[in-house]
Amino acid sequence: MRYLPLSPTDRQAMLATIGAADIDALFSDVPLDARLDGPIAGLPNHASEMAVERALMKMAAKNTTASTAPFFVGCGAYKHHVPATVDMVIQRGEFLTAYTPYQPEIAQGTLQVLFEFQSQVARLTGMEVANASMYDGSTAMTEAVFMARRITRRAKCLVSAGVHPHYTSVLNTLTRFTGDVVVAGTPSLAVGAPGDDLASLIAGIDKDTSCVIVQNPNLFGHIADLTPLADACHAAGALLIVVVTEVVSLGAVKSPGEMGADIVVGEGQSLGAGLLFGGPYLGLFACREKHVRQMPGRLCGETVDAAGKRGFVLTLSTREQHIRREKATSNICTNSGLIALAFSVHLTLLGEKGLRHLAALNHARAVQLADRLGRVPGVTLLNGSFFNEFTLDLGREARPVVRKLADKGVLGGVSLGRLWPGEASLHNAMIVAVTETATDEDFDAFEDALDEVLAK
Amino acid sequence: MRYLPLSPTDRQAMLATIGAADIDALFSDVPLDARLDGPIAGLPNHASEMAVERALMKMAAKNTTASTAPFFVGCGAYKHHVPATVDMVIQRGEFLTAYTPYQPEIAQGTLQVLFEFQSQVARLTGMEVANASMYDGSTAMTEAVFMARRITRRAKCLVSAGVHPHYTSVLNTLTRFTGDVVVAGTPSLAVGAPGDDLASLIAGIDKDTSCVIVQNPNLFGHIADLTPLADACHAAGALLIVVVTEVVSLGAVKSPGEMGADIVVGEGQSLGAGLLFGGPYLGLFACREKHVRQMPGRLCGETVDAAGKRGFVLTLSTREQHIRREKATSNICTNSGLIALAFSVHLTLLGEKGLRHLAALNHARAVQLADRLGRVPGVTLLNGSFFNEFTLDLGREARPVVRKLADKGVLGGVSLGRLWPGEASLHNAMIVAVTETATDEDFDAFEDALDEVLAK
Amino acid sequence: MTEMNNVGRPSRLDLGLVAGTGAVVETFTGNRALMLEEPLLFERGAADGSGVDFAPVPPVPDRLGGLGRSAPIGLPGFSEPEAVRHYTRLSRQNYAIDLGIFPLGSCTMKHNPRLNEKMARLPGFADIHPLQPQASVQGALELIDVLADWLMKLTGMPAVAMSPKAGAHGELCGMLAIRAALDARGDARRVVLVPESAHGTNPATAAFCGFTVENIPANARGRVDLDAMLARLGPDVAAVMITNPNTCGLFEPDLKTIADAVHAAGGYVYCDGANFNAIVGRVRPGDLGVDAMHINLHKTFSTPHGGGGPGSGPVVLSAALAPFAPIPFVRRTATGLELVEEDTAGTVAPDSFGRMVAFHGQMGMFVRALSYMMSHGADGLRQVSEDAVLNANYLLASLKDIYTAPFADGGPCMHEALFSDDFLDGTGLTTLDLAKALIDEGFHPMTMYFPLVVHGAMLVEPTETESKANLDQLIGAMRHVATQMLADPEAWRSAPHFAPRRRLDETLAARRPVLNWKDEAA
Amino acid sequence: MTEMNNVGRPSRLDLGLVAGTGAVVETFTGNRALMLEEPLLFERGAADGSGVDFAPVPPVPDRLGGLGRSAPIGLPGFSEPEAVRHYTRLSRQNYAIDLGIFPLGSCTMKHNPRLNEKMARLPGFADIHPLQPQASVQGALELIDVLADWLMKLTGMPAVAMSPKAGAHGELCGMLAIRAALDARGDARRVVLVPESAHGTNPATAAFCGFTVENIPANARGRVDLDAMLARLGPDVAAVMITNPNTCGLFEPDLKTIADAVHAAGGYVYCDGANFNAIVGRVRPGDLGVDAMHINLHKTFSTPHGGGGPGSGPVVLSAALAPFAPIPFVRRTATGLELVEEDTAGTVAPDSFGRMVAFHGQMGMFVRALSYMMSHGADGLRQVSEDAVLNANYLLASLKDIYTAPFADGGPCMHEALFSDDFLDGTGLTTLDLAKALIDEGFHPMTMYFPLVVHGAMLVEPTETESKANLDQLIGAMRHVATQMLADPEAWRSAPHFAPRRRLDETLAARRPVLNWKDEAA
Ligand SMILES: Cc1ncc(COP(=O)(O)O)c(C=O)c1O
Ligand SMILES: Cc1ncc(COP(=O)(O)O)c(C=O)c1O
Repeated sequence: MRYLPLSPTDRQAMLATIGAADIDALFSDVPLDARLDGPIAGLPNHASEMAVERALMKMAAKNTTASTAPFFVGCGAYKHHVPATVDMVIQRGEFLTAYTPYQPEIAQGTLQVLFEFQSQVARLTGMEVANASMYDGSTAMTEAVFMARRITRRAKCLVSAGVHPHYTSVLNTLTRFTGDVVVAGTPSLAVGAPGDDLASLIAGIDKDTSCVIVQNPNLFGHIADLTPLADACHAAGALLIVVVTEVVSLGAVKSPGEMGADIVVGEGQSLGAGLLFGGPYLGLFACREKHVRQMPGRLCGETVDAAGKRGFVLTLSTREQHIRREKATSNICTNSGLIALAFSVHLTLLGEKGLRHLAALNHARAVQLADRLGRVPGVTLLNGSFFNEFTLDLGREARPVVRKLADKGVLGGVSLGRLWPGEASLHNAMIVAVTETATDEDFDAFEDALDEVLAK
Repeated sequence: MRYLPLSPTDRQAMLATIGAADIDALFSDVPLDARLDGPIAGLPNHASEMAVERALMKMAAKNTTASTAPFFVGCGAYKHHVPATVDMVIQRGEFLTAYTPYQPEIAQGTLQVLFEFQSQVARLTGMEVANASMYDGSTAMTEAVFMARRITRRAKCLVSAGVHPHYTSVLNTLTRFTGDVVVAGTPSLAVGAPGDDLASLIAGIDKDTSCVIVQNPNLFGHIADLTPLADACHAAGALLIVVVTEVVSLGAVKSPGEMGADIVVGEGQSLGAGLLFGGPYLGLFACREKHVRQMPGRLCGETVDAAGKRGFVLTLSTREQHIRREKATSNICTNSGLIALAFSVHLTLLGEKGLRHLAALNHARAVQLADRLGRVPGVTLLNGSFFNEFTLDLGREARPVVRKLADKGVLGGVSLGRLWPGEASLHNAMIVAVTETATDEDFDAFEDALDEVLAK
Repeated sequence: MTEMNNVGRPSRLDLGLVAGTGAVVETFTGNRALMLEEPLLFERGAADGSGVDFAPVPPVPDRLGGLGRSAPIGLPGFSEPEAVRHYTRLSRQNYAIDLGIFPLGSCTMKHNPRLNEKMARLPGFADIHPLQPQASVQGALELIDVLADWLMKLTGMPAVAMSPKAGAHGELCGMLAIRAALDARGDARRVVLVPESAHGTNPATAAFCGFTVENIPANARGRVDLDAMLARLGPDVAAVMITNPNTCGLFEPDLKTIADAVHAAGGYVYCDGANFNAIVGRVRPGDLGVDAMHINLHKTFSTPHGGGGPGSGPVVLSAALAPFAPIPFVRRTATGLELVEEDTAGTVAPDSFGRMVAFHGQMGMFVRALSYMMSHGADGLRQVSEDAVLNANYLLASLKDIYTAPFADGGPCMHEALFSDDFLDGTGLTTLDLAKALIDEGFHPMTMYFPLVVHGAMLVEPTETESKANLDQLIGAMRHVATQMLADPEAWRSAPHFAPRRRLDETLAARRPVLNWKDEAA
Repeated sequence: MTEMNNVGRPSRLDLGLVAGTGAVVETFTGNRALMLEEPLLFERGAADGSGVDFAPVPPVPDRLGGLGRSAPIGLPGFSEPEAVRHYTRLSRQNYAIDLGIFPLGSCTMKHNPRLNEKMARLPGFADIHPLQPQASVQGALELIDVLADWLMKLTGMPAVAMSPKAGAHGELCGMLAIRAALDARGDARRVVLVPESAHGTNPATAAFCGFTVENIPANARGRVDLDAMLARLGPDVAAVMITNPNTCGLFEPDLKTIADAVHAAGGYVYCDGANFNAIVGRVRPGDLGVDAMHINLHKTFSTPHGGGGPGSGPVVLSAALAPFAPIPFVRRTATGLELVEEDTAGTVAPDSFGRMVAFHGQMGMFVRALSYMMSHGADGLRQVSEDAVLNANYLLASLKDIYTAPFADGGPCMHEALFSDDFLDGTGLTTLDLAKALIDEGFHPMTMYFPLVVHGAMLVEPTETESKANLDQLIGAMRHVATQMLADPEAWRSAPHFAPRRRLDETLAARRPVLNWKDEAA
């Protein structure tokens, strides 16, 4: 067994030192009837690296990968090209196989990276401070609601209908037993501004409102000016929480901070992580400095060592479960450290110049495709504004269309029928994402396939 | 341009420091008519990582890979499973991006690895010392002939007909202008001992003979006892050079050292390197201690530092070109360092136990397939003894058969017609290699395909 | 060369001696040969620097609705060579399993096989989108299904929820299931009993689900006080959360008794499975009356910790809790594998408490964990727990004559050995000083000051992937350091001396938080 | 714990100071925090240790002809975790480009892009056999063909031989072609002229091909002495071997004149292209009358040096030498790409001097080099040589007031700056002492004592992948060290102090060679 260094001789010698007759003697605390006398039934025994590799490659081969098909699926996870350097860095054993930096003198690598990551996220979102990551965007959003409750001592949370429905479901699940009141609407696909409900949100804010959550660009790709909403929130003593599911948009679109957000949460998957069938992803969490002591998650801070040299440590841990236990700001422990590293490396490689170019490229390509698909008979482009994702009304139920497109080898987008099975009013819509990875040939294939499918 | 750190501002500032008007001023020594005024014509300009990746993946996709087909090709390069750990180690920047260890105080990693590699190779071949690697097995063999000439002061070299013909060609090429006399025979495919010409080699040894070269197992897979040949060489004051092209065989077959070899050269590709369409591979070179000062290539040796700690350095460099120039034992400079590391890591993971198991597995599987194919109508197994490779007489020209097998998706072996186009007497033979990577399904596919092709 | 000022010049304390002369040298760069100082990327990077090339942007009018970002973002950029160096140099300031033993108790820092990394990067797993049509990801669903089967068989439990993202998230999943089960039967009980030795995530999670937490004391043998536990059970107790093996590294022999009593009293048993590595293949929690248990794939099943994450925390569930499991989940159907989401949940999983994460969990970790399980197999996993327990007991036996081992008389430990710093009484030295001294010796220290039930706790978990030679070296160093500390306390107050940084001022960091780089110049 | 004795305990010279107290501490393990000592694998590994699992061996009688290996081989084995640590720890004792500037003159240590590594590992390139039917490897032949096209266009030469395995092997290829060309015309001339500044491989290679080598002196400006060269030409001169830019980092302005004269005299011109990085994209050797030139893909085209190799040394050839190029080579045919081997060579390449390596050359390096070339493109490669030359001249300009720069008055250098140690006269310090001091500063030293034409040569080649900030730090350190050495020579005789090892005794190593581990116990 290749991962186990002890030899039979070692084991005998060690048992002798311990003074135990055999290994069973070390399990004497286990009730007899709970001890298994042999390997667990129904499972195979150990296998060679080659055998394992072959079995897993067989499974992997059954999936259609994003790089082998014209690919336009988005809705909270985006296919971007990740530079080879990113993977090389996160595979360095010193990053990959280190634990949470509890001994800072021999964890400055991880700690400085976290400090740099926090600083990058703060700038990207237009906030003053960011934490060292959460599980993903959806759990980060829920934590933001709890944080808002702690800050405002109010329990009502208004959720825009433009927020990713999976995020809203997670919020509903986790608030079921906490006394938070979640008010979420269903989207209307108004041509020009699909899912835009800022007006009704503003109208809905009252003295019990703890926070308002909006996604920008929203699920349908629509971009809104959040300033009026922010003003309305602040006037009523509520906080504005902005969700960003495509961080690349922050290279082209005004930051939530610039529009008055109090807390910004996001999904950082677009930079560094890859698609990974949904995880591990990267929860981004940023806010105003004044609220930092109510923040969930780990924070890395600057300090000095005994010799006066600058160094970094985990700090403000009195917010956290290992110190505060049931009074902690969150129960999170393990977070998304390595994905934060990947994010930071990718962003460092891009730099301001590269990020802006990447964002501009994504946007321009999306504009090109939106116009092409908008001209396909039976198709209506619903968006007035958008970044790299837009919504099409196909004039018929979209879910079967998406499946037929897949049969033609085109992964064309996400049908609202899958996300809102309940809402018949949304079933004709399909959300299409376009990134720098889509080629003109991909555009042609998509347009032709859609044309054929709709022609039938 | 992602690999170039200088910004336009940097360049201006640096030119100012230098006191040069512009970059052209720094190329003033280049005759005017040789200066190009712009990028070279006929070549594309710089491209994104994604674009390069796509172009190269397109080329790669046109090749049939060994892992995606029943695969039995050998003759000097073998498909073995390389543990994932090997690639992880050789991708460590500290190994991958270091130069030859000219500053030993900050190159102990590379140097200790080389010392360990030399020690492993010496044990594997049954020799006293090994060098830090050569380009590949064929160039190592030629260097051995030159070394033998320096030691014996004789110029005649007898080459067994069982030596890989490409190795013999390389020797012929490189000795064309050196005064060495190479006597090489053509193989006879005697049933029971294909390519075995030990008797005639022994008969051919005379007082002008510098060395005799045999390959074991030979090209046809046949294994011979070299002891009588060694005795004959030594009686005549000649050296025995043994070539090993499949190092895994050394886990099952008596080492050349045990059979009296004076110099052992080999191709180390089987451990760590992978197939790589022929390179980079790994030249192994080992000999008796008394001949070390005539050895080509780098040597790493043990020493101590100013504080008395053990350390390692490159040593005996007075043999080498950078010191001895035209009198050097070889002109080699860059060798196969990183492949030597891969070899050493793979062998360390195997250990004595693993290598012996791997070798036994290769042999047993080869025996199984040899018996199966030997039963195919029209096919004769020529080998009496073999390790993981054997020769079949197909009763008809083998080269078209190999191509037809490939059309059926089976990479079945190497036809002697490709290796000895001149020798009609060999054209019906095909050499088949079997390693631990071949499955029973692969065996079935091969047997069926061969049966079909020969039935036509 | 601003970076040098920023990283600070080496202080005299850090200096070496010039051979013979005894004179002190200081380097100009602040580097010490291979120990390289590295500035913050904000101090080095340039706004116009970039390590990525792109195709030109097609010239089309934008559709950003007038909301384009104009102000500078403030992100520094590096060319690729500079970026590679920045991160490579930083990485070298870390300790890691790849460098040596990392005996953090409760964290199970075992070897991370590189095969797992290779498998997780197969495009068929890494390059697929969570919202692709299900027909196009059958192999991914198969992997989740096979892994789920392994987890159920290894724990002897009938169901498993795969989507939790880490252990604490798994706890949340289990406690939500319990809360949902209570609501389903209209039961208002809200008290959760937690042993005082429990990990902080236990009480924090219970509170998150609207439960009120009460502590149960430990007995003299480091186990849950059975009498106190049984005495407290009653109609208001919703559940107990027990860690087994517990955070003292001891097996809870009464767990089955407690479970039966809890069930009899109408409550549920949550088991914290962070220490499953001690019993995997030898004991099935399902045989001990557990209703829910999370499994840290990043502990027992070798997925890398990555300097803090990501992890993965699937939760096995009893028949009583299974109906309340979260969506999405994979189920086998006649036509293949189906991912049960909002559309089918209503009919297939009417009692599910809903979705707890945007997509389907930590696929990347699933691949690694399955690769590890298949490599070990049922026989190998049994050997894993045996060797993990053997290594811990070997450490305990080799150190307990010097190090205070509060529960050693009570018999063997499981996968980790617990010591207190009582033996340092009178020296003025603490667990912290000892830990820092071990850093100089080339080891990562053990877990310090956890669990809270013993004074100056040192929780040492070697795991099964340490060789006897490594343990002997650690034992030798721990005995040496302890002996020297008792002999000459003064010399041991200021370690580490050889690490990239001397002892860091954590109080200062918390008193004056600097959490984000601010350009002093600006 | 034998390993500690074997690696030696740290000596007092290596010790740090305990904060405040000034007392000396010595670690028990010999480790110093992250600087870890690592024993030889023969001291740690076990004969029954293994990090690989296999399927069982089918029970069949062996056919080894009674030649089975029975005696122990003596190979130690490691479990995977131990192996990973052994090599990770060793790697950390190395300096590398990934850590910092590596300004070895003549070696062109530039950034090694990781994209190249990724591409070289595509199964379509890495997992194909050199003897597969050609129809099954058309993509591989295409890659070789495209790379060859780039090399011919970049050098302005009509042909290229791809199979040489490194620069020296390329020299062999070029000189064999010259020898074959001479033989083909029955010409017995055998003298090869080599400048005294040439790299050792040049004379060694010429000798290998049966030529006799004569040196040509350098002139006061560090170039080949034109008069001496022209004077020596004659009917016995087979070829001249000239390095351009030469090993002093200077362009040979008279190369064309020399080439014309050599051709007129019936000889050939071999150009050592190791320094092609200085002119790539700006000057084509084909325009300078060169007949053969090797290109080190592991220098100019960024394939990693791997601690000594592998490299790759394709050789471009003039029309006069092309017919003699080695087999195998790729050619385009109506039906696709063909690899010309023994079977077709007779008709297609009757004058080929034959095969110089078993297979087709360094495919793995070809993929990396092409990936690099396509990334830079024609415009980027031109920028490469400009920045390489700019960086070298910036160093020269910033150091020449302290460091003796013998040829600096003669004008700018190319890609590397050459200094002598004359400025250290009287201090008793040498180039070696200065190099070792730079190690403590966190840099890899420059090339020392080469070329031989200046005293205590220091050849500094920064390459284009160094930023201005890196150069400024190196310049600062070099000025600091030189100034201090002149001020207080005594303090500088024993560097390095902070490296994993102090200065190593190379004389001892050569006097009593220990080249192979021998078990002292045994
Ligand atoms: C006993 C125990 N419970 C729960 C947890 C939390 O698990 P995670 O960090 O994966 O959220 C940990 C991890 O440190 C633990 O040790
Ligand atoms: C000038 C010069 N010529 C030739 C060589 C030999 O090249 P290689 O080491 O690739 O054989 C080198 C490499 O060091 C060199 O610098």
